[in-house]
Amino acid sequence: MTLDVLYFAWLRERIGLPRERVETDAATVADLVAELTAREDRYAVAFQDLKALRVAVDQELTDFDAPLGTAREVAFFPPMTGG
Amino acid sequence: MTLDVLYFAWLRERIGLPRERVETDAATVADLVAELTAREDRYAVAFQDLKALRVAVDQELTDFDAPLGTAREVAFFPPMTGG
Amino acid sequence: MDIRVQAEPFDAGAELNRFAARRGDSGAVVTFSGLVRDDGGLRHMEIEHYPGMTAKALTEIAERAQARWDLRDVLVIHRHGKLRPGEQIMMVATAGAHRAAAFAAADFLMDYLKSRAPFWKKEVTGDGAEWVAAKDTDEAALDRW
Amino acid sequence: MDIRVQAEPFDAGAELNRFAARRGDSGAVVTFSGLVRDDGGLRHMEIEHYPGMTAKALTEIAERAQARWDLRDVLVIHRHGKLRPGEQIMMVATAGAHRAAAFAAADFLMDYLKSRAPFWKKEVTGDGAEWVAAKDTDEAALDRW
Repeated sequence: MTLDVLYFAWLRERIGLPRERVETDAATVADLVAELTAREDRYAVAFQDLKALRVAVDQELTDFDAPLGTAREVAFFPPMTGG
Repeated sequence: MTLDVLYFAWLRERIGLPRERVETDAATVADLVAELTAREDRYAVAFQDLKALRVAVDQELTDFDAPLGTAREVAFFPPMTGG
Repeated sequence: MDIRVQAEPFDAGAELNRFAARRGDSGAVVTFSGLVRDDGGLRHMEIEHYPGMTAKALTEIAERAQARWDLRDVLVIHRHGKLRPGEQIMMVATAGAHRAAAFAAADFLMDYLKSRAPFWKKEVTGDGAEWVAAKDTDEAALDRW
Repeated sequence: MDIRVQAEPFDAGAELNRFAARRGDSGAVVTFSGLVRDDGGLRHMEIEHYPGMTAKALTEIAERAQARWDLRDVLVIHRHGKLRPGEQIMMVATAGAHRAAAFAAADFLMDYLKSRAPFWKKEVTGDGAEWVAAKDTDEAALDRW
């Protein structure tokens, strides 16, 4: 499947791009993270500590073990600091 | 001693005046209430239920057993409803 | 600290802007506005107060809030006299470096102002006039602090 | 309900007045304003957000507040982009018949907005730029509700 993968805040800066299209057969968010991490060092460094990251699938906050199903957009980012 | 005695809200309406000068030897607020109550029915009716009233001596909230000491102003009123 | 007791209307929005601009080191501003509710039957409200005591009581309440929380500034405005439905009765504002203090202090100010500041409300409807009764829950709210 | 995500500044006072006038049956209006603190060193703040998700997340949070408390109206405005010291970052307002609901709902909105709405703050000083770290206490604050 083809996913839009988005990065925000310092994660965006470390990976060096705000979004990309990813061809993947990942079944869960964690699988997708494993695929990205295997690609290049900058991904491995960025995703080093998953506890310091949050994920949204199709614009809903979820967990790293969430299934991707028919998802079209996955976003990774640090804990939010609004308000 | 001479006291200014003030009444507010429905107490003012029942007694029929907002303030009066009172010559008294009352030692406490309760003594003053007893004197006023003895005067006329409208006072007796107004002061019937002290639990429904509050008192301030020299513009500080206090209790009915507070001493009058050198007080100059005593105010009686129902529980406040500001805000 | 800014404490005002007045018969005249005030502009809550203008007060908020002035208050927020006054202390640039405040990150958090909380306001509470009390309005005369337009519930159909009410013609107007009359607010009586105890002129000699009112400003003093409000100042004491505001000082208590400032002693208890880390606040940059406090504003209290309370009207008396005749007020029509939709009009602003009163307003408090608190400014702090952090939101928790600003929220708690505004909540505290309202609880104390409700039961410890010498104001009495009378509601005038087509059927006559009636003094608003204090609620037991208002007195009980003070135990939270 | 009125939810706005925008780069443009807004006038908190004008928003309060408009909000308070909109529902005449509300006796109590609470606002929270978040401002860029002027602590000397800060040049400006940059707020990044997730455009596709932001309005949706804010709407969900506001709906949760409305389901939980008896509110007449809710307003949320949150800016993104470049903000200078003293500028308004965001504002929430709640209107209810009674003060307890208006206070609790505004406090709840702020706690959720802080940790569940997709905004990220970066502070730019003379020494460089740094992303603001989320506080453990912000996440813990959600357990209150």
